[in-house]
Amino acid sequence: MPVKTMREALTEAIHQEMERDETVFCIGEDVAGCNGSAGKVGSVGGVFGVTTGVYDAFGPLRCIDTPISESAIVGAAAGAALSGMRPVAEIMFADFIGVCMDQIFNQMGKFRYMFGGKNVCPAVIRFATGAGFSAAAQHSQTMYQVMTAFPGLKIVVPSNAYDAKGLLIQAIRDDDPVLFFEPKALYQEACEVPDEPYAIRFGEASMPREGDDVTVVAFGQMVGKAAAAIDSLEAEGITCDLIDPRTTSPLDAETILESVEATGRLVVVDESPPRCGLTADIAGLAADRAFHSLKAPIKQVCAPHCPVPFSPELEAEYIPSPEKIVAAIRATLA
Amino acid sequence: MPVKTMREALTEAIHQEMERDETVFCIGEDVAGCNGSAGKVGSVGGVFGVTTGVYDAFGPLRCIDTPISESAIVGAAAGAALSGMRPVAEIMFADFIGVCMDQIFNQMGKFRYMFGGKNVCPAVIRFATGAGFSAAAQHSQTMYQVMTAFPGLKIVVPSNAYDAKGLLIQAIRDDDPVLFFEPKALYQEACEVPDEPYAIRFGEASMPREGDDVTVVAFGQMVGKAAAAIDSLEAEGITCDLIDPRTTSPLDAETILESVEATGRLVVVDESPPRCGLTADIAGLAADRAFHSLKAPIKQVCAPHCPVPFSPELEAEYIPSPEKIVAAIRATLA
Amino acid sequence: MSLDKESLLRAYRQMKTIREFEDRANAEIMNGQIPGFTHLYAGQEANAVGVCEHLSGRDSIVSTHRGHGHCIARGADVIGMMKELFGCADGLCKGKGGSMHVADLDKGILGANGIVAGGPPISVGAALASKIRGSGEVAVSFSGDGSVNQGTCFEAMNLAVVLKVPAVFVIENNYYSEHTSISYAVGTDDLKARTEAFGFPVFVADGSDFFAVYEAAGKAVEHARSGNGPAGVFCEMGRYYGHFVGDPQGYRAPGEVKALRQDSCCLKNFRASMEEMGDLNSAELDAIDDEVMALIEESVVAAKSAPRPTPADVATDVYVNYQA
Amino acid sequence: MSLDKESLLRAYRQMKTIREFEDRANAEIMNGQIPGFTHLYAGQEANAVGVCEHLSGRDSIVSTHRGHGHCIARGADVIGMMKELFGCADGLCKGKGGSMHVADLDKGILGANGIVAGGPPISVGAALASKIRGSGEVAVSFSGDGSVNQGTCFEAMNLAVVLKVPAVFVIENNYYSEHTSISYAVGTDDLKARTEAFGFPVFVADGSDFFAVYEAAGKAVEHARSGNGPAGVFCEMGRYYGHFVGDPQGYRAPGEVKALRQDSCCLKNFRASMEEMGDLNSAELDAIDDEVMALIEESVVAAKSAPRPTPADVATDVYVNYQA
Ligand SMILES: Cc1ncc(C[n+]2csc(CCOP(=O)(O)OP(=O)(O)O)c2C)c(N)n1
Ligand SMILES: Cc1ncc(C[n+]2csc(CCOP(=O)(O)OP(=O)(O)O)c2C)c(N)n1
Ligand SMILES: [Mg+2]
Ligand SMILES: [Mg+2]
Repeated sequence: MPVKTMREALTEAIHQEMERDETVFCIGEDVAGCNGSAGKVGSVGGVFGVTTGVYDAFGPLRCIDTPISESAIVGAAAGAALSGMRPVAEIMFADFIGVCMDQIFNQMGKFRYMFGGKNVCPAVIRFATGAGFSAAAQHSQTMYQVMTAFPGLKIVVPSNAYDAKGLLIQAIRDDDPVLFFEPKALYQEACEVPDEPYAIRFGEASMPREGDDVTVVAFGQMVGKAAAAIDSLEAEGITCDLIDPRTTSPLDAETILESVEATGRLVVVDESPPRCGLTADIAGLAADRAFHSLKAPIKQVCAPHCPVPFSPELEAEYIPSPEKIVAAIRATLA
Repeated sequence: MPVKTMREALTEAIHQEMERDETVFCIGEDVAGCNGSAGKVGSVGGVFGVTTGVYDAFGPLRCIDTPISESAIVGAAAGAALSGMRPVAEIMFADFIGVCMDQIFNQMGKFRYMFGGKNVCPAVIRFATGAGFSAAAQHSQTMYQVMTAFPGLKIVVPSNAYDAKGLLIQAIRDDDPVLFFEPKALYQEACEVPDEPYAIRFGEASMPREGDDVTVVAFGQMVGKAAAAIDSLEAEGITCDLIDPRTTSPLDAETILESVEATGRLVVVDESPPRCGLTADIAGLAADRAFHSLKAPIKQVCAPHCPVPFSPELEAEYIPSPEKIVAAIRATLA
Repeated sequence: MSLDKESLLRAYRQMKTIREFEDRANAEIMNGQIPGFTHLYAGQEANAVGVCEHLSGRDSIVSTHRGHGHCIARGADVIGMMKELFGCADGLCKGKGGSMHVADLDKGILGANGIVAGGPPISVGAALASKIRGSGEVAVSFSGDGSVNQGTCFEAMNLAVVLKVPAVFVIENNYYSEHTSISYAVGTDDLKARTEAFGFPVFVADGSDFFAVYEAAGKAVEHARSGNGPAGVFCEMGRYYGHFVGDPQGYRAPGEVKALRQDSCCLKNFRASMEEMGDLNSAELDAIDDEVMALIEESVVAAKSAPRPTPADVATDVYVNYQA
Repeated sequence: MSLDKESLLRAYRQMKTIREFEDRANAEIMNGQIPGFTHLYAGQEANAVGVCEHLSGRDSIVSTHRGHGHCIARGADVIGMMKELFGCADGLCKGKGGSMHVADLDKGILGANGIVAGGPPISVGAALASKIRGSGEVAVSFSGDGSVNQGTCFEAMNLAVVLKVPAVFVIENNYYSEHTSISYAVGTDDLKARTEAFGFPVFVADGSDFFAVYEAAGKAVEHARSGNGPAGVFCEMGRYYGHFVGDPQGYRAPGEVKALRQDSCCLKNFRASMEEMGDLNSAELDAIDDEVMALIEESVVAAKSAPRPTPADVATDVYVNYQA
């Protein structure tokens, strides 16, 4: 099977869906690029290159550059989606969600409910998410944990190229509004990705590691770090289930609970700060519905309660490391 | 001691702090009212009446009406706070946070950290929060649970008039940015409130009920409902600790953990939807740090995963009721 | 600009329907029958109708918190709307939305909106869909004199120009945003000029005169529909009621509302024009009045006996499909 | 407009310092010594310096992602800034902010900003503080040609007019926002007019000419400081480097940057003016050049040997006081 980076896999998903369905279009800052300039329009494909080639393949009506106006971008996507289209909007960094938040949670995410279930709003908003580039406090946040709080939105966080393609295809085909968070640390990570289109259903976790002793749940960039942590413990005979929920809303609670019932121990890992995030969310789930199976305190491994720092030394401390995950796993076995 | 409504208590706090410190000022939509019109400027005092009399007492430089421009309002508060002032900004409904979110979490909440700890930003942003008026999906949300996720902000949710006054005074005196969420269902609720100014420290929970069997943690509007639930169980000999954290960030984890260690049972109540909220946050805390004391699954009582509905019948189902809290308490004792 | 008889009758009927709907809604709120926050459009009927009479098929509107008039003008079912205000299970939005979220996508009504200036960006999206499909619809957003100060409104205007989409921005100046006058909240003295400076023409009309609005809106809709990019309509006309039902209206000058009701009533103005032009006689208009009154009465009777939502409905209609 | 010798020397020194800072930052980034995303201001120095030469005391600025020039012009410590870019523990922000968040409140620098148009609302707040205290400071915000399309920027402009605060909005047109031209992203052909339509005067200058910017900014600052409300400055001048270090710049015309460097260099222009006016001779300017080079070298040497932050620092400086 061909090996592709997550970036390539995402680009392929967009091309294939635009080919299949002429209501799909891309919109955002520089998703084409070079508009109004001496350069070749379409030669950018988004600052992370995810919409590469879309302008050339589908033209100016389906690959639309915008001013720096995120509320208008999301609003335009939402309004087009209410009008029969399937927009794929790009908000460069997840951190920029603050300037378009209303359009996301008060508008797009609530249309269906407020309007009595009579409409669909099949919009996808893509964001680059997460830390790892010394991009500091306003270009490194995850935000998916915050957005998971809002009913009406579906939240996707892929952890590898294969999932990224299948989940983005599902996001575009899905009739509900989807926020799609792309861990920017993973854009260059590659794995086997089929050429043909395929969709991965939302609310179905994957389990990249299986084991007996501890259940580890991790999101996005953290799945790889958790896998590394788990692998490093194998020599000691400690084995873990590693669960990657892939979508945080809907959440595959069953897979998590089944695993915890089997292992009796739970570690939840995310690179967001600790308060009201996904690690607490999953811990709370298990502390209710798998309580009687629990043999040890539920450990949360997350960032500290601070903004994302600039210095590499500080950022390395900020992002949960395999070592911290190992320590948490051990703590549940102590 | 005089009895005052929460609205009166808040108004008193603002007047007293403005009297004490000339750097304090109010800004927001209609915090004075009637600007440019035939009416008497200052005769409104905010649509909920919390800034009543401020314009008359302190004049146009310290009670400032604005256009409907929430980002500019919060930005102006943040910039003034960086410049030596202590603004008290009003964002009418917490739901409107979506149009000014960036200024809150990316700007105001991060200045100190991004700038290396060399500055203070003593801004207070007040919001009316919560459901109960058939105000539907865009005028009924809590939002404090979402904002608790952001480092750099302090989050206050009073549950009664006495606390409201002391917490708002502390918020104004505090050197960090504070988001102050006023449960609008409680504006007319009264209790004894001293005339003199007093400050309630952040991160110190109150315990309006003490008991042996179950720990109940509730926020804002839910504190009263939880108290009603607990009181209704007394006849059966079931007694509960009721903890009102009063500030969700900082959180008084110690009081909660001590209580759970004593009771072995925990119910957490909030009127926000279930995902990544405060009920999970507290449950996750206890499932780690009080695990060995726990005798029963931790129960979360919260709103369903849906926007706030309009119809009174639906809203009554949406908001956690004393009955649902009773059921959860019973469940932990089953 | 000449309108055939059918169009004249329809325009009058729409305005009258809005007026009666609002007067009756006001009464029912005062009776405690309608929950929540309700903002009435009475007085401004000619704006909505003068604009929406140019719309058909899949042309769309996005409305505001003061949305009843826009929705009726665009063709929302009046009985369904009244039921929605009452929170009935079979209201237009199943009682989940209420006054501030009335919507009917099939009729091109992309929703009232509880967030000031929430609508214009959405409307640009509807206009963009039309442009991409080449399907010729225009997308109209309504904004108040207060709403135009919200960043989202400015962004939408600029984006519409950049993308050259058929969006029409209707600005309704009713002089106040809640308790604040436009003369305070809009920094410039010339809101029309500030809007035009974004790069599209704005057509001005007396908002109490259906014919004036119809003409101005006609130019704007024509401009947008012909592929020239966005256009604006700017109407001035006070509202008859307070900002919301219950507003003490301390910002009003003594006699202000009385004068508005006397001298700036779109229904009276319409009747006066008809007397002058002779296209319709007053008996024809009276007949419409009677039909409208009957319809509104019917809507309230229906709302009062309609089924109520049950607790089991609370969390439905959030997603098309949420389970794996 | 006449400037005394000391002012001329200072202005030149500031511009030269920015240029050398940026050239050296570019080199160090290429060497892999500076982490993160860095946006260089080289070419636009006259804008920042022409504006900031009018500021003193507690006058404030709020900057952008392209903030080095503004911060140096307003008086930030150059060594502390270079250390901050390197992420040192004793950098201006203790290595917590980096290039996009350089700030020095004591100098009136309310921060660079990673969010496009995050700054203007904050600047209105600083201006408001000045107005409330009656203390006479002006507050300057810088925005790019792309930034002016963000809703927050429009809101700030209107609010500044409404509150009549001493805010100065400096718009720096360097022709591009990332890979998009102003001719695409700003819908109107006349950005000055769109800005003025908010209700304040905007003074235009060639952004490669210190004296032109100084004069325009002087009018704007004077307008604001005298209590007339906000004013604007509009400068045009391309940047020498890409949007960020690493940008392939496919949007540039062939020879564009070369021409900018040749024909639109504020340092060259300044020297040419001095030759004409005779106020400073080239030896005096050469001496400054040498001093600046030495300072920049010193800053890099210092940054390379400065202490690094330790893990224990990660969660400090979030709050003044978080514990009960
Ligand atoms: C973002 C936001 N801010 C504030 C409000 C509260 N609010 C509702 S309507 C209104 C006034 C709107 O004025 P205008 O746009 O002139 O419309 P009008 O009410 O006059 O029809 C305000 C401030 C809101 N709903 N949303
Ligand atoms: C809200 C937001 N949207 C997008 C970006 C990404 N971004 C950073 S700089 C920039 C271009 C800014 O252009 P302009 O205002 O002209 O400033 P210049 O870079 O030319 O100095 C963009 C799109 C951002 N930082 N913040
Ligand atoms: Mg109005
Ligand atoms: Mg630019």
